[in-house]
Amino acid sequence: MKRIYLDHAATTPLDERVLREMKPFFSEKYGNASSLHSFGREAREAIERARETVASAINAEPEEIVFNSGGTEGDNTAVHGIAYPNRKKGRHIVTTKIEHHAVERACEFLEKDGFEVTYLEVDREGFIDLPKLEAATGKETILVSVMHANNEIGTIEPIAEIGKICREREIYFHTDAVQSVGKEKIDIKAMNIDLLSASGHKFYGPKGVGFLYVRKGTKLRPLMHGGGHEKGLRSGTENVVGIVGLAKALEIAEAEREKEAARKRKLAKGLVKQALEIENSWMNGPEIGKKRLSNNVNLGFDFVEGESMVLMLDDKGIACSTGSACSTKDLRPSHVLLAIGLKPWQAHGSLRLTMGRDTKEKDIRQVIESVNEIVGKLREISPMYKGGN
Amino acid sequence: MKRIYLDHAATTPLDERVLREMKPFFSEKYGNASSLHSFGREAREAIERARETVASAINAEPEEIVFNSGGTEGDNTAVHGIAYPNRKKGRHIVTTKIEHHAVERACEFLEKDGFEVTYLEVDREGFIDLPKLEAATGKETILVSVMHANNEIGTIEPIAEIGKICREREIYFHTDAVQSVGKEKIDIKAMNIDLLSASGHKFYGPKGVGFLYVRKGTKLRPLMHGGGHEKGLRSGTENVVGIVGLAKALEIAEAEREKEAARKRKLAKGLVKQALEIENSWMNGPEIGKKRLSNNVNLGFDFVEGESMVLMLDDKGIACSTGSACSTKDLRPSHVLLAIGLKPWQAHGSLRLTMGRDTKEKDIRQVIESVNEIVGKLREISPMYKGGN
Amino acid sequence: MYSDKTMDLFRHPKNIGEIKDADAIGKVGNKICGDVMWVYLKIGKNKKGEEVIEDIKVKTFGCVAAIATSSALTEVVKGMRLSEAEKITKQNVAGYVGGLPPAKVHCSVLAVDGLRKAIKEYKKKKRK
Amino acid sequence: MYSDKTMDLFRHPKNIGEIKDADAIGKVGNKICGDVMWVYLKIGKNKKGEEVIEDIKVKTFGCVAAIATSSALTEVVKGMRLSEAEKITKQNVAGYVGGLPPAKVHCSVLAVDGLRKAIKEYKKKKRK
Ligand SMILES: Cc1ncc(COP(=O)(O)O)c(C=O)c1O
Ligand SMILES: Cc1ncc(COP(=O)(O)O)c(C=O)c1O
Repeated sequence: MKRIYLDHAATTPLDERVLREMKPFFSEKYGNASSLHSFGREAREAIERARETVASAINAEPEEIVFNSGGTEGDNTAVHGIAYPNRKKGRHIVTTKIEHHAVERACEFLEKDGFEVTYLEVDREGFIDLPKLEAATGKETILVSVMHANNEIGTIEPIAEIGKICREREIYFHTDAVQSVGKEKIDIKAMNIDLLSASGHKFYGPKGVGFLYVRKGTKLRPLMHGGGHEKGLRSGTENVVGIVGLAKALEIAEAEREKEAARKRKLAKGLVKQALEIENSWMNGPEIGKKRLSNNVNLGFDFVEGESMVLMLDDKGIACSTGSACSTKDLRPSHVLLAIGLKPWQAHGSLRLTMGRDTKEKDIRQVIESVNEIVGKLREISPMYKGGN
Repeated sequence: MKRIYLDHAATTPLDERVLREMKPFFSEKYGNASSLHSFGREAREAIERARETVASAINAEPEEIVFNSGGTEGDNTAVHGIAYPNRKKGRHIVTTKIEHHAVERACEFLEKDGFEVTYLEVDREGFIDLPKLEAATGKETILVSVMHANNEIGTIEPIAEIGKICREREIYFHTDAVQSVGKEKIDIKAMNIDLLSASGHKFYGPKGVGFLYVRKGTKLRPLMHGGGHEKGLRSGTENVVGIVGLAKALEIAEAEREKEAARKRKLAKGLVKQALEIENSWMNGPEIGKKRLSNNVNLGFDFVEGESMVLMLDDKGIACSTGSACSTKDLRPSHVLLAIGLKPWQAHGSLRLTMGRDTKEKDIRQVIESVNEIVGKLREISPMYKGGN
Repeated sequence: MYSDKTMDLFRHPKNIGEIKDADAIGKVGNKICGDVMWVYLKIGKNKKGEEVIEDIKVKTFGCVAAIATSSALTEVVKGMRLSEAEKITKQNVAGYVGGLPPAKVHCSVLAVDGLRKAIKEYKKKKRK
Repeated sequence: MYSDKTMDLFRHPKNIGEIKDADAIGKVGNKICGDVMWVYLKIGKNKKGEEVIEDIKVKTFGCVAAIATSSALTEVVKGMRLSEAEKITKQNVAGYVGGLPPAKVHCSVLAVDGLRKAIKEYKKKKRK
């Protein structure tokens, strides 16, 4: 059975071109980049080239790029790394109700450690309100952390505007750009960003490697101490092959960005239009367009539960995800879907379809057909559909 | 020019057999292990298989293995992760003067945060003294962190004895086994270890992946918060391909462990014997045998400086390292060499040669010849040799 | 994550639907938690004159574990004496589907709750 | 890490050794820091009767940067008027070797120190 992968927000396959770039660094140029000898120098040069590629993709300086193990590490480093060394200035942090758990739980940890955190509400489409953000910041505020694009419903937050507000007030601004890097244009300088986290495996790069942009002069405490790698901001033997892969993946993503976004938006439009023909269905997140991640579609179906949908679709070779409680470890439905105002049972009936480079028109047709069939089947056995009896 | 790599303590090439095992997970079985669908389940199964392999190699239970990004992360997680949640019991930690920077600096950080750290002295060969360790621990002691094998001079510490002492006193015992995993037999249970850190790239596995053994019931705080992966002890999308590679690498290392150790010890003996024929030379660390890492040779040469030796050897295609200040970022010579009683200028004249699976008898011969020549050359230009004038 | 047996029961659920002239219906769960189950019972008598579950059907809004366990439970209790069916505990059900991941055990509880509620309902009606 | 020029000077150091009948020797550095340098000077006069560095040799115990910069410095000052050689600053030397990594600049200072000390030594001797 041909499988259709529509879970690119969870992770992506490694691009074959990326793997090719990585190959020499497995068993030939395998040196430790801290070593003085030629093996070490080869590794060092590869890392510094990668750093330049990454920096130029987001209009940063190479020395502002800190390679690490991924988005979770970047988010934790940013949030805790700013909070602690700047707490003399204040103990207040502003974030949103729709952040990824990596930011959310790093913040919750801080709350237990004497910090105060404001979680901004979002509207029905997932957007924060700029005046509310302004009102939330005060003299005590040391960090604003607002994600660039939401991983569940694709909402793209107005980060340039947020950056401007923060810069004017001299508050550090971190953005979790794990979902947007390689998909949305990012200009660190124009957007007044101080810290930005990204994860390689979300843009066809390798898993286990990411980067944190840290603006020059930022007072940041590292999460890990040790050999002083990455200017002391991230100790540990550098994952050379991972870093090389991440940079190549980003280079490719940037080159294909606009074309791919346009293509995916067209697919998304078709998908949504047909899906909404199913009765008692709706779309979560902003309308398809510039303010939504081009590859993200999030649908809701009344009377059915998401995990069951996902696994029935899986039986038909279609891979996607849901914000239903039953798919998570903690049995609460997606905090993002609740934050945009869905009732819990509506959140349970959500289906996230995130497209990739390989997604074709005909895949969309097949998905629609399958979703239609499965929703029908599950409703048949649902006591909530048409009143049961 | 054929290059001879004698810096396996810094990092190792990825074993071709390991790469073969990893291949399907780059672009085919690329799922996120948290996903419900078949791509996710493939990934999950691969990770759980890997966990079993790793657990069985060290006689642990699979659920006690936490995959992470490497040794530095493991060390930091262990040291900080025990210190903070257990500080109600006490604020004292015991470690040694020869730990890797990852443990050393994690401890130094704690000292600034209200903890007290005892750094145990070592003897001329690098061994800690068990009665001194016992004397150092008190009611306030919550953690003992002693490395299994030293990365510079190969000393293998008596960790089974340390484990016994700690278990009796109900003190958590962490060992940094980054250099010993795959080279020395480790039995978590027999050795009474509570936490153990390891790094894939030190035993022919991939860079950017490691594991932390955490004994059931250990009160550990994670370094990173987020999606709750790895039983909440290490959030972040799992590096599936890295984990698969690490497990395969460990499996191979375990299968070949005894044979390889015997072979390398023989090579080491020959190397040391011939090197010591050079006048004013000496060996650092314990004598070649069971109490020294089989692949580690550390030599000292009076009147010459290590970085110069390393780069001259590099010109001859030989890759190795030194504990000289001039090879480090902080301009202090190796704290390990100073801890075993070397004078600073002796530490500057150290040369570490760490052998690998590919190291052959004839490589050793060539190395000896080159070292001989280079030491001679550098002494000729040294004002300290034969009194200068 | 799920056993083959669970997945099989999920893919081919048994006794799904309604019983038009049910003797009792047990409605359990709540929409907020994301699982709702309605258990329909038809009670008859065996040769010894004991009350038995002649027919049982369920409707389930819930995850794989909920669907599979409700399906498994109906198979088990169909034809069973009422007195026996009452004794089925929450612990039994996970076993019927070849075990469940710890986080999912709570979803299996619903089926037992539904059955019990339906039996109670039936007894109450009879007493009137 | 090191420039090609630095590596070239390290591989083929110039003016290494001693001058048996040196007019002055500048001994600098210390063993503890890991670098020691001895600078030997032979002073002569040019046509105008000014003092010039007729010959210079060094012995270096130190890293690549120390060896390369001492070698580069000797090349630069050989034949130079003493008055001019005195003016060479620590900043100049890293330039002679095509730049140095920041952490290594301190190693290049030694060569200048050695030269200055040797010149001072020479002047002191002359005054006596
Ligand atoms: C928005 C967002 N932030 C952070 C992360 C965490 O990244 P990783 O799992 O690679 O650590 C993810 C993905 O899991 C994400 O979608
Ligand atoms: C003894 C020891 N501990 C910890 C580490 C850190 O491991 P990594 O650099 O893979 O994070 C190393 C190697 O660098 C080591 O040799």
